[in-house]
Amino acid sequence: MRKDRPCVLRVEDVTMQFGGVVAVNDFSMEEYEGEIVAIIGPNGAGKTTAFNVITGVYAPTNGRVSFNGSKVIENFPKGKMKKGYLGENAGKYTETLEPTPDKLTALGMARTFQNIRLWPSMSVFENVLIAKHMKRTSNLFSATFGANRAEEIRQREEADALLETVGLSDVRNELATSLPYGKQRRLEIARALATEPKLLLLDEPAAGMNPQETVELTRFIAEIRDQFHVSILLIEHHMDLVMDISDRIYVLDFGKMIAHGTPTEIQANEKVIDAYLGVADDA
Amino acid sequence: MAKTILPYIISGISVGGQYALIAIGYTMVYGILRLINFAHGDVFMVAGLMMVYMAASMPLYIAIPLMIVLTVLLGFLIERVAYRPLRTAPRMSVMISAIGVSYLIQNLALYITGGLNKNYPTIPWISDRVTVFGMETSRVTIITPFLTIILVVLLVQLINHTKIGMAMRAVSLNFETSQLMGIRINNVISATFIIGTFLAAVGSMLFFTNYPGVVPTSGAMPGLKAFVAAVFGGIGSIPGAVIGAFIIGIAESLIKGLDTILIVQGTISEQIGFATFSDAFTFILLIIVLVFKPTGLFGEKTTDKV
Amino acid sequence: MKKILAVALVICLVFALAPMAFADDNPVVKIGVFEPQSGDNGAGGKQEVLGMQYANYLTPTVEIDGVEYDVELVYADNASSNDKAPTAAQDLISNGVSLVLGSYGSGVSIAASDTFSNAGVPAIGVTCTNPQVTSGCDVYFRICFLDPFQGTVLANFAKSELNATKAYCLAKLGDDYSGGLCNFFIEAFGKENCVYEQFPEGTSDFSTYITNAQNQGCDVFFSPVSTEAAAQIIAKADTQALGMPILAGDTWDSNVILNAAKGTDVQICVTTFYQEGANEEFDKGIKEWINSDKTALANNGGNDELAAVTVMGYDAYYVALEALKAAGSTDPEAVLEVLPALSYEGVTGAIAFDENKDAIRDSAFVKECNTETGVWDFVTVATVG
Amino acid sequence: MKQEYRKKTSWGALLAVLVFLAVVLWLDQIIKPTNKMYMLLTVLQKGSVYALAAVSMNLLNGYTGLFSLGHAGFMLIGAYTYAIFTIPSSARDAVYQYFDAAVRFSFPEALSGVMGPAGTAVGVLIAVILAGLMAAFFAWLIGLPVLRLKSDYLAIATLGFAEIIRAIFQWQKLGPITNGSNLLKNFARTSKFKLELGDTKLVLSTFVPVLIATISIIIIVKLVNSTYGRAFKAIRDDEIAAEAMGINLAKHKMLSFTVSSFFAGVSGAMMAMVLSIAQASNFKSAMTYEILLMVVLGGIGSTSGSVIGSFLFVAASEWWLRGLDSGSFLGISAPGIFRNGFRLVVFSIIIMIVVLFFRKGIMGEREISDVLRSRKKKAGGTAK
Repeated sequence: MRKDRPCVLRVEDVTMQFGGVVAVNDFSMEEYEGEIVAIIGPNGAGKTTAFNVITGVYAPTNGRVSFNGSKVIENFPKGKMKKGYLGENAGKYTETLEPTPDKLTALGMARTFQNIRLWPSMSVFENVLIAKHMKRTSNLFSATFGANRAEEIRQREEADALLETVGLSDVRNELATSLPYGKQRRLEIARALATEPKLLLLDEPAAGMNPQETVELTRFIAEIRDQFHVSILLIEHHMDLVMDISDRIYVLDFGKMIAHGTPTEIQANEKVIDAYLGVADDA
Repeated sequence: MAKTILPYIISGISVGGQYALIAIGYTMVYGILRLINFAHGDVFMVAGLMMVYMAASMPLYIAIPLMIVLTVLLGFLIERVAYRPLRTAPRMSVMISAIGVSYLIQNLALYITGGLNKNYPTIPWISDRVTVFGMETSRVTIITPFLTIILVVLLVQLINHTKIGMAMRAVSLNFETSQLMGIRINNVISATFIIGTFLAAVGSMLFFTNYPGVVPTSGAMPGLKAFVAAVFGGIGSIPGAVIGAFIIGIAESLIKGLDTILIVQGTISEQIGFATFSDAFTFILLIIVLVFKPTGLFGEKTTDKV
Repeated sequence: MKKILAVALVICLVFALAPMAFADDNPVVKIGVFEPQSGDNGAGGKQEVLGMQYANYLTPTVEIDGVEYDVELVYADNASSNDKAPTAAQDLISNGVSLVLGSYGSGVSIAASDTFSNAGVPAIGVTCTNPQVTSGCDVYFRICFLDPFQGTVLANFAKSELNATKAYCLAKLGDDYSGGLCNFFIEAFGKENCVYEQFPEGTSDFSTYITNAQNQGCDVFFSPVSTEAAAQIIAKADTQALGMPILAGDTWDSNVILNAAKGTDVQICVTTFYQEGANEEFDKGIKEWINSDKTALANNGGNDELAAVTVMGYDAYYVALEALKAAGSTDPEAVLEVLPALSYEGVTGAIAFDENKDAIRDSAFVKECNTETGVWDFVTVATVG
Repeated sequence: MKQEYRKKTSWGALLAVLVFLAVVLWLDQIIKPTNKMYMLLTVLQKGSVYALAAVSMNLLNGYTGLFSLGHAGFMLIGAYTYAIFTIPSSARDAVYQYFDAAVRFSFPEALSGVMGPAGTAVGVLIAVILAGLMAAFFAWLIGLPVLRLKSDYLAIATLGFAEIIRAIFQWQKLGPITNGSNLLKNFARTSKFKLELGDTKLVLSTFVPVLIATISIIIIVKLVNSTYGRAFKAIRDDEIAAEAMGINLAKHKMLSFTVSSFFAGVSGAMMAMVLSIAQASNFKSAMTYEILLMVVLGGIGSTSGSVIGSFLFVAASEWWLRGLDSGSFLGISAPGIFRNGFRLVVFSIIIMIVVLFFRKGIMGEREISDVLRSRKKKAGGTAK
C-alpha cells in the first residue's frame, strides 16, 4: 500500500439497486497515486456496476465517491428507492451529486469497456484524436472557421505520438473495427490515455485474449502506468494478470466486498477461495 | 353546464374509440419491433378508400368483409416487403422505410382519387340519427366506445390465453431470446400486423361513417394522434393505448369547444381561438408525458446496458 | 463508380429530351388554365375548367391580326396549395401562354401573382373573390365580384331575410377565400354579433363546431369553406339537428352541395354569379355537351347540374379571346395593354374592368337549396345600395 | 506513414465553386421567365433551398445520429422571421389585411435609407441571419426538454413540436405579428433581386439563393470537418463511449441541434424568398419527410450526397418527370396512365427502391472529394 501518496480515488459505501436487485452493496475502496488496483469476483458479482457508478454512468442509490481528494459523486436513497433500500448506511449521505461521465473524464478519469466500444466508422487515428476533443480551447466558431489551427495541429501531433507509443502507428489509417481483437483493446486504452487521465479504469482488458496476448497486455499495462504516471483500476478474470501486476485487490461477491489486500493475501484468503477461486477456476 | 359540455364529451369518447382501434396497431407493432409504423395511419385511410370504391359496385354485406380482408392483406404485405428485409438494419433505416411507405401510399391514393374528396358510403343503421340525453347525434357515436371495448377485451383474451398471444408477449419482452427459444418470429410479427390492421379497418369504418370524407391525407393525423395515444398510455401496453386514446379524443373535442364553453360560462367574453390548437394540443400532451414520464402511464421502465 | 455513371446517364437523358420541347411552330395561341385539379378545391377547379373546355369546344380558333390561330388550353394544377402555385404558374409561363385564366380559390392566385407579374403575363381571375388578388398584382384582372361586396350581400341577407341576430362564422385556417369572406361578412354584420372560428387543415370532425354554434345561441351558420368540407358540415348539421340556416358564398353553388343536402332537413342559402335558367339556350348546349362527354360528366360530379363557376369559366374564355383579338398579337405584353379597356357581354352579364382591374359588377344571385328535389331555387338578386 | 496535417483549403474545390457560381449568374441573365428552359432556374432556386435544408438535417440525423423530424417547424420560423422583417412599410397594410400590423420595421428598407442600394442587400442578409437565429433560439428552447429522449421518441417529439409551432403561427391572436393563418407576401423576394450597373441590369434571382446556400453549406462542411464535427460523429457512433471520452452529450447534441436549426431557418428564409410567399400551412410534416427522403437518397452522413439528393429530387419532381403527369413521357403517350399524380407514384416507388435495396443512397458516407481522390489513385496506378 502506498498510503504515503495522495489518495486518487475513494469509494465509500456505494450501493446500487435496480428495483429489488442489489448489484453493489456498501462497497468501499481506495486507490493511491501510482497504484494498480484490481477488482475481482465471479460473474455477476457487481464489478462492472461498481465501475459504472464510479465513472458516472449510473447514479448510485447510496454512497459517495471522491476523486483526487474532492467529492465527485454522492447520493442517498429517495423516491421509490427509499422504501426498498436494502443497504446499511441510509441517512449517512445527504447530498445529491450526480455528474455525467464526461465531467468525471474531464476531472481525469478515463475508462475502457468490457465489450469494446470503439467508434466503428472512424479510423484508428480519428478514434484517438476525438478523445482529444475534450482538451480543446476552441469554441464552435473558431473551430469551424479554422481559427484553432495551431491547436488542431498540436492535437494531431499528440494523437500521432500516442499511437507511436502504443505501437499502433502502422495501422493509423485503418478502420478501428477492422483491427484484430488485441489491437482494438490496445487502441481503446490509447484512446483513454488521450484524455490525459490520472486514473485509468480498465474493464476486463484481457477478455477474449490468448495467453500470448495476455502476457503482452500485462507488460503493456505496467508500462503505461510508469510512462503516463497514471493510477490504474482494473476488473479482470485472468488471475495471472491480476496477481502479476496488481498492488492490491478487492474481491466482490454478490455485490458485497468480501476481502481486500495484496495478491499474496488474497491468494491465501479462505473466504475468497471459497467464494471465488474454489468455485470457478480462472478463465 | 352539463348540457353545454356533454356533446363534446360524447363526441370525444367516440373519436377516442376510433383512435383506440388504430392505436392498438401502433402499440403492438412498437412493442415487438420497436418501430413506429408511420404507414399505419395510411392503411387506415386505404381501408376507407377501398370501401368507397367497393360500395359503388357491390352490396355492403360483401363490401365490408372484403374491405377488411384486403386491408389486412395490405398490412401483411407492407411488413413483408418494406420491414422484413430491414430486420437487421439500424432502427433509423426501418423508420425511414416506414415513412417511405407512408409517402408511397399517400401518393398512390392521390393518383387514384385524383386528389379529390371521396364520400364514404352510408352504412345503414349505424349512421342513423338518434337522440341521447336530449342530444342529437348519429348512432355510430354511441356504439363506437362499446364496440372498441368489446374488441379490446377479446384481444386481451387472445394475448393472454392463446399460444400466439404468449409468443407475442415473449417476443416483445426479448426479441433475440424468443428467437433462440424456437418462437417463429416472422409468424408472430405477421400476426401482429394482421391484428393491428384488422382493428384499423374496423376503426376506419366507424371513423369515416362519422366523418364521411376520405382524402389521401385522411389517415395521417388520426394515425399520428393514435400513436401519441399509444405513447401516452405506455407503448406496448394495450389497455394503456386505449385509455390514452380516449383521453386524447375527449381532450381534443373539449379544446375545440373550449372557447364556447368559457363564453357560455361567462369566463371570457370573446373567442380566444383555442380550436387552432386542437391538433397541436395532442403533441403538447405527448411532450409533457415524454419529458416527465417517458414510459407513459402504464409502460415499464427499462435500463440501458453498458 | 457505377452510380456516377448512372447519374451522368440520367443527366444526358434529360438534356437529350429537353430540346424536343422547342420544336413547336404551328399557329397556336396558348391560354394557360391555372386551376386546382386536386386537393381541397380540386372538384371546384374541375368545374370551372369545364366551362373553358366547353367554350373551347364551341370556339376552337381565334383570328388574331388576320391570322387564324388554334386555341390551345394549357393546364397546370396548382393542387389548391399555396406552395405549389408559383411553380404551376411558372410552368404555364415557360410553356409560352399568352394569358392565364384562374384560379378557383383566392389563395393560390395571390401566391402566384408575383410569378405572373415578374414574367409580365396577364392573368384573369375567374372566381377568386379576395381583394388581394388584384390589389397586390399589376397583371391580375378579374371578372367576378369581390368579397367585400359578397360579404355585405350575405350579411344583409342574413339580417333582413333570415332575421338573424347572431352569426356563427367558420373558416379554414390559412385559407384566403373563406377567411377573407368571413372577415368581410363580420364587418358588415357587426363584430359583436359574430362568433368566428377557424378549423385546421385536415379537419374531419365538424361536429364540435356545430355544437359550438348551437351552444352560443347563434341563428345563422356562415361557412364559405371548400365543397369538401361543406359536404361534411351538411352531413353533421343534419345528424346533429343544427337548427339554423347555413349561409355560404359562391363556392357552395355546386352540385356537390346539392348531393349532400338532398334528403336532409338543412336550410342552405348561397350567393352566386349565375342562376341556371337565365340563358336557356346556353344551359341546353352545355348540358348536352356535358352529357356527351364521359370525363366532363365525371368532372361535374356525375350529373349535369350547372355550377356558377362553370359558367364563369365559359365567360372567362371568351374574355380571353376578346383580349387576344384586341391585342392583335399573342404577345403577353400586348394582351396586358388592351385588358383594362376591354368589355364583353357574357352569359353572366356585362364584363368590364375598373381602375382596380376588377369587374364592374353590382349584383349577386341568392339561391336556396331545395332539399327535396336537389336543385337550387332562386331567391333574389341582391345588390348593395 | 505519418501524414502532415495540411490545411484543407483545396484550391480546386474553391475554383469549382466559383465557376459554378459564375455559370449560375450567367444563366440568370440569359434565361427569361417565358423561356422553356426557365425550369432549370426554378430547379436551381428550389434545389438550393432544399439542398441547404437537407444538408442541415443531415448534420443532425446523419452526423450526430439524432433522429429529428422537426425541420419543417424551424424552416417555418425562418420563413416568417425573414418575411416579417423585409416587408416594406408601404405594403404592410395590404399584407396585414385583417390585422393592425405590430411589426413595422423592414431591414432592407431601413438600411437602404442609410446606405443606398447596398443597404438593401445588407438588409436582406441581416434578415436571413436573423431568421436563422430565431430558428436556433426556438431549437434551443425545444432542445432543453427533448434532446434527452432516445431515437424514435425524439423523432416523434420533434415532429410534435413542429406541429405546435405551426399552430402557434396560425393563431388568430398573434395576427398582428404573423398575419394569422393568412399568407405573407410582398417582402424582399428573389424575383425582385436585381443589380443596376449603369444601363445594364443584372438579374440575381437565382444567383442569390444559390450563393446563400453555397456559403452555408461550405460553413457546415467546415464544421463537420472540425473537432466539433468529429465529436458529433463520435456521439452518433457510440454515445456511451463518447461520453466516457469526455464529450458532453447534452452540450454537443444541443450544439448540433441549434446549428442544424439555424441553417434550417436560413433555408426557410430562402424558401420564402424563392416562393415569394410565406404561409404556415405549407410547412407540414410532409415537408420534413421529403427532406428526409432527399437525405436518404443522397446517403445519410454525406454532405455532397444530400446536395445531390436534393437537386435530383427537385429536378425529377419539378421538371424531368413532369411528363408523367401530363400525358406523355419519353415519347410514350398514354393519357390514361400518365395523368395527374403519376409522377409522385413513380417517384415514391423509386425512393422505396433506394430505401430497401440501396440503403447507402447515392454516396453512402463518402463525399465527392473521396470519390475523386479514389479515382485519381486508380488512375495513378498503385502509387499511394
